[in-house]
Amino acid sequence: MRLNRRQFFRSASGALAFASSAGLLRSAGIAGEAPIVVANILDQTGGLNIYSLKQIKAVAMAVEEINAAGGLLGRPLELVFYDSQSNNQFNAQYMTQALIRDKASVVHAGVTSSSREVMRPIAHKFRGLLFYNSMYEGGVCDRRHVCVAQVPGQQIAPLVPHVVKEYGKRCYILGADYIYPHTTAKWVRKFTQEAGGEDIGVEFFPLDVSNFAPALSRIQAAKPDVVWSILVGSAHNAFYRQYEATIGKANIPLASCMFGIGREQTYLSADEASGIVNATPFHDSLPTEAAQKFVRDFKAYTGEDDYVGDYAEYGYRGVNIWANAVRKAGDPSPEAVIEALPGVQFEAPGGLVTVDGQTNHATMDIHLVRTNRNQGWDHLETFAQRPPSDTQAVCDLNANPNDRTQYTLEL
Amino acid sequence: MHEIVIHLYQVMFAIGIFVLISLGLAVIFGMMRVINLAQGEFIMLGAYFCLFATQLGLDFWLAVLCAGLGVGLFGILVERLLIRFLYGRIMDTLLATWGLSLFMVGLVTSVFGPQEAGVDAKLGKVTFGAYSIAEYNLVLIAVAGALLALTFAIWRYTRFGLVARSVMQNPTMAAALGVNPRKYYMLTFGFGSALTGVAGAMLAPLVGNQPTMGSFYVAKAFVTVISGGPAPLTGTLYASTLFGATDGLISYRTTQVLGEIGVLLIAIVLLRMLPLGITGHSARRA
Amino acid sequence: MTPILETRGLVKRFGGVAAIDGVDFRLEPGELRCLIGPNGAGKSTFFKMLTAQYAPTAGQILLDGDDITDEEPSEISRRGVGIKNQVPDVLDGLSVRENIWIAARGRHDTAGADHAVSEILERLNLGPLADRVVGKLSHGHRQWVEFGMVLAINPRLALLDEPTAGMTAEETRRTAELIREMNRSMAIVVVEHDMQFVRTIAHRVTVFDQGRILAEDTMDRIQVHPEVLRIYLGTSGHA
Amino acid sequence: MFARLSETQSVSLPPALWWTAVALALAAGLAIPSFTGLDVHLDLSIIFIFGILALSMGFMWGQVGMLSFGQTAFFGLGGYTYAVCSLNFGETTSAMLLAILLPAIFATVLGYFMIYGRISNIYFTVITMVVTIVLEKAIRATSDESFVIGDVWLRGQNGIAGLPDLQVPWDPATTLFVTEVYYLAFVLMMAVYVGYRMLLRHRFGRVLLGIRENERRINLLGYDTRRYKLAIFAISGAVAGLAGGLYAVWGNFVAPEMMNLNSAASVVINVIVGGKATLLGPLIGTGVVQWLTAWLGTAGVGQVNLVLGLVLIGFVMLFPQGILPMAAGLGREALEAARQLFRRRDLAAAALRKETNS
Repeated sequence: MRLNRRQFFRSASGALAFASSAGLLRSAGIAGEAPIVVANILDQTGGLNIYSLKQIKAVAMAVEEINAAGGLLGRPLELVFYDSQSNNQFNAQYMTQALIRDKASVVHAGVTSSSREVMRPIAHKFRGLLFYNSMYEGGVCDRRHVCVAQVPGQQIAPLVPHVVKEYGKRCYILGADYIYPHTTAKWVRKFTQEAGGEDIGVEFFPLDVSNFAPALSRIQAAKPDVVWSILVGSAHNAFYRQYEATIGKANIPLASCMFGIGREQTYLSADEASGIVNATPFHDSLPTEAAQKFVRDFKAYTGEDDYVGDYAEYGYRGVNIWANAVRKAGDPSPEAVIEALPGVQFEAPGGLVTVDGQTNHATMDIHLVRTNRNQGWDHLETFAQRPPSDTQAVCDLNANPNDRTQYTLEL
Repeated sequence: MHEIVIHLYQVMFAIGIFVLISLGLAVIFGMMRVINLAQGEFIMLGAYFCLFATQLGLDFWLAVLCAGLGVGLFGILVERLLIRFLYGRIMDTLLATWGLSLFMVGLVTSVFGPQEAGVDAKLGKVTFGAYSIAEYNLVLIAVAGALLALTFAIWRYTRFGLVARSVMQNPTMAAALGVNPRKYYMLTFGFGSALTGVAGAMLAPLVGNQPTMGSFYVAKAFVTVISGGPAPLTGTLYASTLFGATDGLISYRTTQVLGEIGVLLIAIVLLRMLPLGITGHSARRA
Repeated sequence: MTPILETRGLVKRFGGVAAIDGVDFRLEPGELRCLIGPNGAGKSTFFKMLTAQYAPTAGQILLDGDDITDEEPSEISRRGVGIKNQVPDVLDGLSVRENIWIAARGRHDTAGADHAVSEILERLNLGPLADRVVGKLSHGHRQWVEFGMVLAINPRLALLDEPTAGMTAEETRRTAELIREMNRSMAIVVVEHDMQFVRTIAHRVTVFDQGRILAEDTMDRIQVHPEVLRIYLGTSGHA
Repeated sequence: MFARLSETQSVSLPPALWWTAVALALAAGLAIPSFTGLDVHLDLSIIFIFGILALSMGFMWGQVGMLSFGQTAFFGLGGYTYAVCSLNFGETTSAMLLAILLPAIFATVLGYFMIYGRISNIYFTVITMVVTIVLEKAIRATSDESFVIGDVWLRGQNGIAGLPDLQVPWDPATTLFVTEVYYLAFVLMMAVYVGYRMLLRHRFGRVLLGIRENERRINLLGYDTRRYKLAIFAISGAVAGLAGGLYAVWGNFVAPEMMNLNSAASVVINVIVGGKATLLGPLIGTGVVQWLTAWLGTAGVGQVNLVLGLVLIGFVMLFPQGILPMAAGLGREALEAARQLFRRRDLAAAALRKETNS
């Protein structure tokens, strides 16, 4: 079933095709051409959808912008969306459907490493191309996989020295109990030590835990200078509330490399959310024209007025980087695009993004930020053009084009 | 000294949470033998009632009352539309209420979205040496205790409690004495729901309010009430104390996962040794 | 001769009440014995203890001189004890044939069980009902099905708890016949209220009262036993 | 044997007809791939795999009266066994066999604890549920790199992906692709169905039916019912483990969600929707619910749970016996109505004749 934009936003769930309106395609002069199919598999429903909702719309916006500007290679794009319902079984089924039935040229999919690892072998089985528009623990070395968001080496390296300098040397790390926070915690520890500090406690919490009283008492017993939160998800959001009610950021400040990606600050009060430092490739208050235009366009496109956030921007840059690679290759087939990808650039809202051919990850700007009292961020500093150095240390697709491993990063 | 206070606080807080989430079920399952798998969603509904009431400008404590009242009425509705057709059919009740649970999660997500803001109870903190404790957590312990005492008193000393108890034990006899058992089934279910609603409202300032929050509590509540045995209120108190102490101590000394697993393992061993639950040996009902 | 069944000081208490209060009972091989006594005298409880449905509070149960006090119901059954409970205790959802087959299959191989089933169906006149679901049969017919199950395990000792309850006069007569016939190959204890029936089948009678054995003798003497008359007729028995 | 099996009282077929139906179903199932696409094979295989899981649960519930809420514990254990063993051994045949064996052993130990401990039915249900939750939590707590079995990191919440395809036992160089996995899942589902069905015809199965009807009586007939219950619990654990191993082969991944409360409950839903009285019920139920979920997902309904919840409530309130007996009942009624109609017409005709004659 084909839907227009309004229907799509209201009801998108399961497998739905979203087509730009005939009028738009006509005015762009591409109405009669055979469409190029772009598939998008994200969680519209289920527990993980707080990371997906904005990205689903951003991907649709990017597709529509490309169509309005005359399509790709003179052909319109057609977007097929699948709601994976926060269930990896559906990721497997829909990835296969997208590649077999829809013959998608590219699949933009997944916000979790587990869903990506389910889909990656399928991309190989059916010779497709997977764009993973989400931050993760790094280390995937696979030419059928492209990650356009940051990995720990890009984000943590500039963030930690700032935290050590501003708040102190002794840190206490709390993380969600899955691989990304475990890996990130190790990076925080390593860079903290390099900056002359030490970690005095590391703890991990299952995603459904929402009572942090025991942890808060342990933190008080340990008396750190700063607490790192690598907590994730809606249940863990309770941590920021309980932290402010017991310890308080005025006494021990909070740093985080995750806060904000689930738009956490919009569910918290100003006292609970403000004053947390983070580093991110994009945020709404980024003082550049490109960023502000994206925020304006997105709000106009969706009719929503709340915080947009980095996950929307990752989806937008993912589609555009792929489109630039198609233009460069002159051919939308996965094989041609994969060949063309190294060195492809896009002036993303968060800054220039370049595909690193050695790893199929991206070099990008990282911005140091702190939450303010208005559900947004104060911009502190920009670290320009940071390469995915951690993954580069383990992966070389130029030397081993048939590699498919996800390496565990050695620190 | 401060260490002892903190240990005590962790244990009491864990017990308080166990009592809160189990009390409504102690009435609904423990007394009425209705397996309500939507119990977690009743908690969720309580939290949402509380949230919307405070957003309307109501004082937090009034909002808690509202939540109790609202979920109580909702419970009566559910009893009239669903449960009353299923008395005595334990498995069918289990399945129908599980359907209700799915339905409520789906409905709340459709209407309000996947996550909601938290509630601010506007309380401060108290300090013991290096430790500070949220005042709200202490209030929660007190509320849990008060609710348990209140329920016990209603059950023991009021006419409603007396009649309801006799209806649950022998509806035919009660009917012969001129009591309408259906009315008491309905009211008792509503009463259990109201307790659950208050529990949800009390959790609202602590946890992130989301449609799926109930699933975190439902298994714990059942394990507590079942382990408590045939005297639901005293049983729930004993089981909450045992599990809360276990959870509080293990979670504080090691990790929360071990705390939770510890509770479930103790429950299994307990049921192996006392198949009828902690209060199974005494026939006296509370 | 070793008695086939013997109990020594058997006691069963429920809470503070003693349902069986020190019973010493002996049954010789091949004997047919009736148990009588007022309601609540402990007869059914006694049967349930003999088949390990209740664990004794104290005392011993011996089968052929072996102590079986702590054995499982299934072990006792495999030693050759069959019981027909007071309320028809059958497999309501299954057919008559299946009920008896499951019983027979415990003692025979499949062919033997099939054979035993057709024999028993014929013997009990259940042939026409063989494929009917037992739960939908009349009380009397379900009694016969349970009889069939006892026959099918071919016990050495059969315990029959009120076998004629709910039967017509004709069925009762046939039951008496069947019991006498069974007695040729097994020892039997029958609990019965119908004195006429007891008289037609029994040589010796044991009288239970308040969890104890009150008297044990031939039917003729029991009928004039003053204590037995007292419990059956109240104090007017002295008049 | 018997002309009539009580298992099939609601939809009874004589054995010859039943075997014909099985053969027809087998032929139809094997023919489907030749006129459908790979995505359809993938979607159908997962239904077959969940069908096997539902059978393992539905047999115990419907035929023996044991409601195990935690079959997903064995399902998950089977999946993880396949994952860990296949990655360690680099060979999948023994991994798949262990995926059946290990859950069977686990079920035996757990079952011994419960069944020989003489716990009541409701606690049997609760304990099986708790066991699956505990296993899920335990697996989810293995995100740290120190949780390794052999060379395989358990990866906690993330699950283990990139599992090897199933090898042909006599030719390890050849692995099964999507369509071959379809054939395997389908044939195994049919085999499990026929196997359970054959079981019911033999002494062991008869005694299980007897236990459902009246466990005490079966004991008094000399069968130690605990042994029978333990045996069927172990067998069903093995079958659930097989389903788990197949799931791991199907998607090349395993994850803790295989064992969570939702998965456990959806097995129960599948069985109740199809009906637990027959063995066909769990299979039909799985097909219907999976199809409904997929259809709702593409129908733009938004929250699939909302509709599933209503369906479940509707079934419990209106058709507690499940789809199959309901359909059979409706069929019988229609037949009866038709018969009545004919009889009335005959009567009318007879009356008419009588009238004309007189």
